[in-house]
Amino acid sequence: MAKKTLTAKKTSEITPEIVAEHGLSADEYQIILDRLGREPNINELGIFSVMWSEHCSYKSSRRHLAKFLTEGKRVIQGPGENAGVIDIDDGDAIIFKMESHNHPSYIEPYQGAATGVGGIMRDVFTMGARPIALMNALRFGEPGHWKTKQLVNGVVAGIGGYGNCVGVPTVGGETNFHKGYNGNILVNAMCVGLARTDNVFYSAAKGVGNPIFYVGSKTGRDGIHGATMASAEFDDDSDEKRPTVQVGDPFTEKLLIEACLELMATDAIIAIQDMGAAGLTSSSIEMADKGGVGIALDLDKVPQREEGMTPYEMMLSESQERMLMVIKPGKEQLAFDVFEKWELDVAQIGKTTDTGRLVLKHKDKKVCDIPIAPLADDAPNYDRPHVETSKRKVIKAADVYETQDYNDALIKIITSPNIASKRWIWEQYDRHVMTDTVDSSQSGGDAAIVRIHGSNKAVAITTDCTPRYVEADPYEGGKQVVAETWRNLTCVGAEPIAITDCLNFGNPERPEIMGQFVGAIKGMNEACRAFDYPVVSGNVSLYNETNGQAIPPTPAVGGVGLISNLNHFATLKGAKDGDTLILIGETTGWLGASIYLSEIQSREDGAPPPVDLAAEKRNGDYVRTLIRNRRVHAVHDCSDGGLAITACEMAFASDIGVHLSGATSGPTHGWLFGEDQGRYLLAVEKHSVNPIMSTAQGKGITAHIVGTVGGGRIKADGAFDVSLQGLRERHEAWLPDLMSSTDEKAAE
Amino acid sequence: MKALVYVGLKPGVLDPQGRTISRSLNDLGFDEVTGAFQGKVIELNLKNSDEPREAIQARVEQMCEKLLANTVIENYRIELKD
Amino acid sequence: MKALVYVGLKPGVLDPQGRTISRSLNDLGFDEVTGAFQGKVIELNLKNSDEPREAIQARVEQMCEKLLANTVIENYRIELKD
Amino acid sequence: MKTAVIRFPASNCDRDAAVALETVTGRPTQIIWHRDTSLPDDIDFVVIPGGFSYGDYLRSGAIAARSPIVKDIIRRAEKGLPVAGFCNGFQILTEAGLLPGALMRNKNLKFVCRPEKLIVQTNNSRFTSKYAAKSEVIYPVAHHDGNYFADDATLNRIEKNGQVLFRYANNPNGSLRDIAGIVNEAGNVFGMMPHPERATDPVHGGTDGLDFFKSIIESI
Ligand SMILES: Nc1ncnc2c1ncn2[C@@H]1O[C@H](COP(=O)(O)OP(=O)(O)O)[C@@H](O)[C@H]1O
Ligand SMILES: [Mg+2]
Repeated sequence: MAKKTLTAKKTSEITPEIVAEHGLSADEYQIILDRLGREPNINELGIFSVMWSEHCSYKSSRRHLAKFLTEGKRVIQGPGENAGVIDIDDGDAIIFKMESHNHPSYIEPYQGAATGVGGIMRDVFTMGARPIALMNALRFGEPGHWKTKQLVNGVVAGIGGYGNCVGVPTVGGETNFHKGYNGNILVNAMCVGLARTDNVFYSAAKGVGNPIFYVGSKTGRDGIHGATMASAEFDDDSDEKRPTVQVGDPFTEKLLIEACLELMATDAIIAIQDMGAAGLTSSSIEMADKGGVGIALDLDKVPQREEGMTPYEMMLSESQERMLMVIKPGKEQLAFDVFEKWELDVAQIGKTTDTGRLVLKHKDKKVCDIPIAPLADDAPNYDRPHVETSKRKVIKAADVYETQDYNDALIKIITSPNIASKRWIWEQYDRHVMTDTVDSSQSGGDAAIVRIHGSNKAVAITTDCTPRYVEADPYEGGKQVVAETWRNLTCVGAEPIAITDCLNFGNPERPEIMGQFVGAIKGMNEACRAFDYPVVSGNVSLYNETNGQAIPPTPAVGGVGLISNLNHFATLKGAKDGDTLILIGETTGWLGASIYLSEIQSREDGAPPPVDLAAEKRNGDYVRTLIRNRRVHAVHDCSDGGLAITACEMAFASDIGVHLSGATSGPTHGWLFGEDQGRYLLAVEKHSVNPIMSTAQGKGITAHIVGTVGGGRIKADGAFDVSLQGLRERHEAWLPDLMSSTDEKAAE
Repeated sequence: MKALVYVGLKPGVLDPQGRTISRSLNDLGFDEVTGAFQGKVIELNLKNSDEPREAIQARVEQMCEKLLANTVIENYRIELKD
Repeated sequence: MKALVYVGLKPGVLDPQGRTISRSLNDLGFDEVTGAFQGKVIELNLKNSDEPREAIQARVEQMCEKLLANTVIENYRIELKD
Repeated sequence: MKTAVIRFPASNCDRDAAVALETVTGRPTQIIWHRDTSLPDDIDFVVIPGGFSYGDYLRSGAIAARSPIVKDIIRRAEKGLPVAGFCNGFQILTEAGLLPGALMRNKNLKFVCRPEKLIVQTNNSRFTSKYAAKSEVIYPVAHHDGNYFADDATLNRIEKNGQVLFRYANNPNGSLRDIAGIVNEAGNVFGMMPHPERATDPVHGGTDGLDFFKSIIESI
């Protein structure tokens, strides 16, 4: 095939247009010129451009992320590596991270979501962990928008198609629909892996003259960022645009996991790094930079899927299912044997050097020779202007229209997009493979529970974000996001340990957006500190905008906790006939920014419920103690839709009716649908009621008896009275009904 | 009237399926196979119509763009048959 | 040399994929579609050989019987191309 | 009592099957790599686990069914060795011709994962002897291609022979005659889409699968 390759001569003609097409500002380009003392060639320019891209350099977010609490007594590795590592006793470590794949999923939902799952798994097993659970946090546009169903279909099939095949259970997640995502959906995937604390692998290359191995799939022209580079410059048949969407191969990923773990059980690996965004470029530079060494690669040795690939293409390709590693000298054959056993491509493509430079050879010519330190040290680090989001008015329940028909209101809310059952989604995910899933989306519960294989302990995992609160008040909303994950872990009796995050925002060059970002981080960080609940990994996704319209600010958080004894945990499933319902936490009837307001009143205004971190901690610690002392049958936190929805969800999961009574003062709609924070609904045996209430009082914790469990109806005095079965059917029907018109279209 | 629609991956798109098939044929002793690609054929039965062929072809093209092919990663080709 | 192998469901085997495609096309307003069937095309690259065409055809038939088609539910058809 | 589980590239229930076997037998299970050309001589029972062998490219189970180890499994099964395949294992057994019929894409074209109620059709088999006939059990399903198909003559024959061991109470995938699991005529090769190994520990939410393993183990 007659592919025109870029010649050295041509590359010396770096025009301002080419610089701009690479997303580099004139100032940034000047730094490159200063550092190199000459013009870069096209390969070098490409490498600088991806390393200094927002995605790799975090240039708009770095200084703000630095404020996060990142240390704690169980933290083995905080942000800065492929994933965070925490200690869960007995020599076991949990390694986890969340990442976005928003843009690719909008372009090609199936492959975009699938490769998102593949990418986050690699971040985890590259550190020596066997992936044991997947989660996902999805935001789609309005259900009625023409593109939404197709995106839901593709994304869900893609997540399932990848995770199911690799054989890692997808145990939970969250799904929102809102018009703010019509032009920019969010697909955030989280992976949790299990390793031994004494066998965690890092990415810092060490030593000089050590062999560098390339393993996995061959390199193709997938997802080359040069999208910005007119493709006509690269090939002659210009109507065949090169694919910019990566295609995933879960089969290879599965082999890669097994092969890497097999080699990791020996002492052959010095350093290892997956090739994620910006592929070979960022993996080699990160390994070299962290280890303070140089790297020399012979690009002719890189396994290639297509003919005539240029150095530029090889360095920028985002082909999936690839890893780079530094192997101990003398262990080369062992590495070859393991990867060949698993039928993976493997090649020794270079070695570490003492030059501190990245040197690339292609067809016996030097095609890149740049110092590595500036790529990292001189990466732009901007203090973008930001303005604080203006405060919204606090809305009193008494000033909000009160429905005249509570049955109808309950049904409207239970069938609203963000409350309705997501069974249609999670039944497409294998939740049981590996046979350690104790609880998953199946129960509609708060946190998934995954047993540590061969032990009697488990990790609890949750993902949460309430974008409407963050939009209303980034600071309070940021606190709320972290608090909700902490609460969800608490609900199952876990000790919350640490979080990962995926900060999805609009264009950071707009001060209002940057204001949301800064405000949310401030709130999140305060909550982290209040709970001693550090951030150990994360990801930032900016520029989520279409036609100047930014998505609602969506800092999704994934929380992980430990249940050290599986004899003491709770879910929302266990409520029993005759139980008493106790509500822990204070209810003021907060309807601002609530689901009631949006679904019944079509209003999205008002300040969001504030989070009292001290009360939150007090209440949670108490609930956790009750679970561990086996004083409760079922627990569920109050979140979207307030007490009424919490009670319905508990009733659905436990398959028994509930009767709410004993409202506190204030309007009924505020009592039932208000979204005050820091609250838990407990179902407890009669004889436990008094001790629980009096201990709460002693600790200064607000607790109310709010009803009973039993029968086949869902009732609230002076408000609704509907059949459990009927309400459940409607709760279950909304999403399948929405999808039914396209249901069978996914004939891939 | 029938329309045959052939849908295949665009050149350059990873095709793990094809690779696996070809390798497996080699394992079974079919050494002459040096590569394999798998695509779809969709056969459509169409109501008879008096419209000119080009109009029918254009309709089927629309079906491809809207549903039958994923044009981000796939190419298609249409054959009309009486 | 190339061999094109067309694999489709046998008549009488329910084809949910085909049915869904046809229904979805109708939903999208393509009322002229009265039925759809989805099959596979497998394109094989074969080493050049001096063997007679019938011999090559016979080898590809073996590939179909041994791997490419599941003859419990599928039919196949082979086309050789130079 | 020696049991073995076969591991293909991208098997993913191999460990799960081994754990279930070890729970029931109290002895370690051997994992056998797909490239091995023969089973150990003294093996008493072989499980082909679930997963996506070879990525399920071409057809689910098609490529695995032509692997060297399956050739030996066919040879040994014909001599009476008990073999069971779950999910992908069932697909492999049909592709290998050890069981009649084929498994097609689920009728609604979607992957489905949920606990399913099954009805044990007969306890007159080595794989179900510990169940009461017509009893209900719950095993999880998790598959994309579990829609069982065979022509009418075959269906009539296997029904008449008592080869249908499990049917779905609520058919999740379109399988003809609600067939969930079948055995070969000789009674030693069994396949089903649901996962009995995922119902062997209280943590799984149920232990209905234990009796399945006990049945076959005790018959040896
Ligand atoms: N995309 C998804 N993937 C997997 N499970 C999901 C997804 N979306 C929602 N779920 C599940 O549905 C249930 C309800 O979700 P959600 O309303 O977000 O819970 P809560 O607000 O109580 O934390 C949870 O068990 C959750 O895991
Ligand atoms: Mg929750």
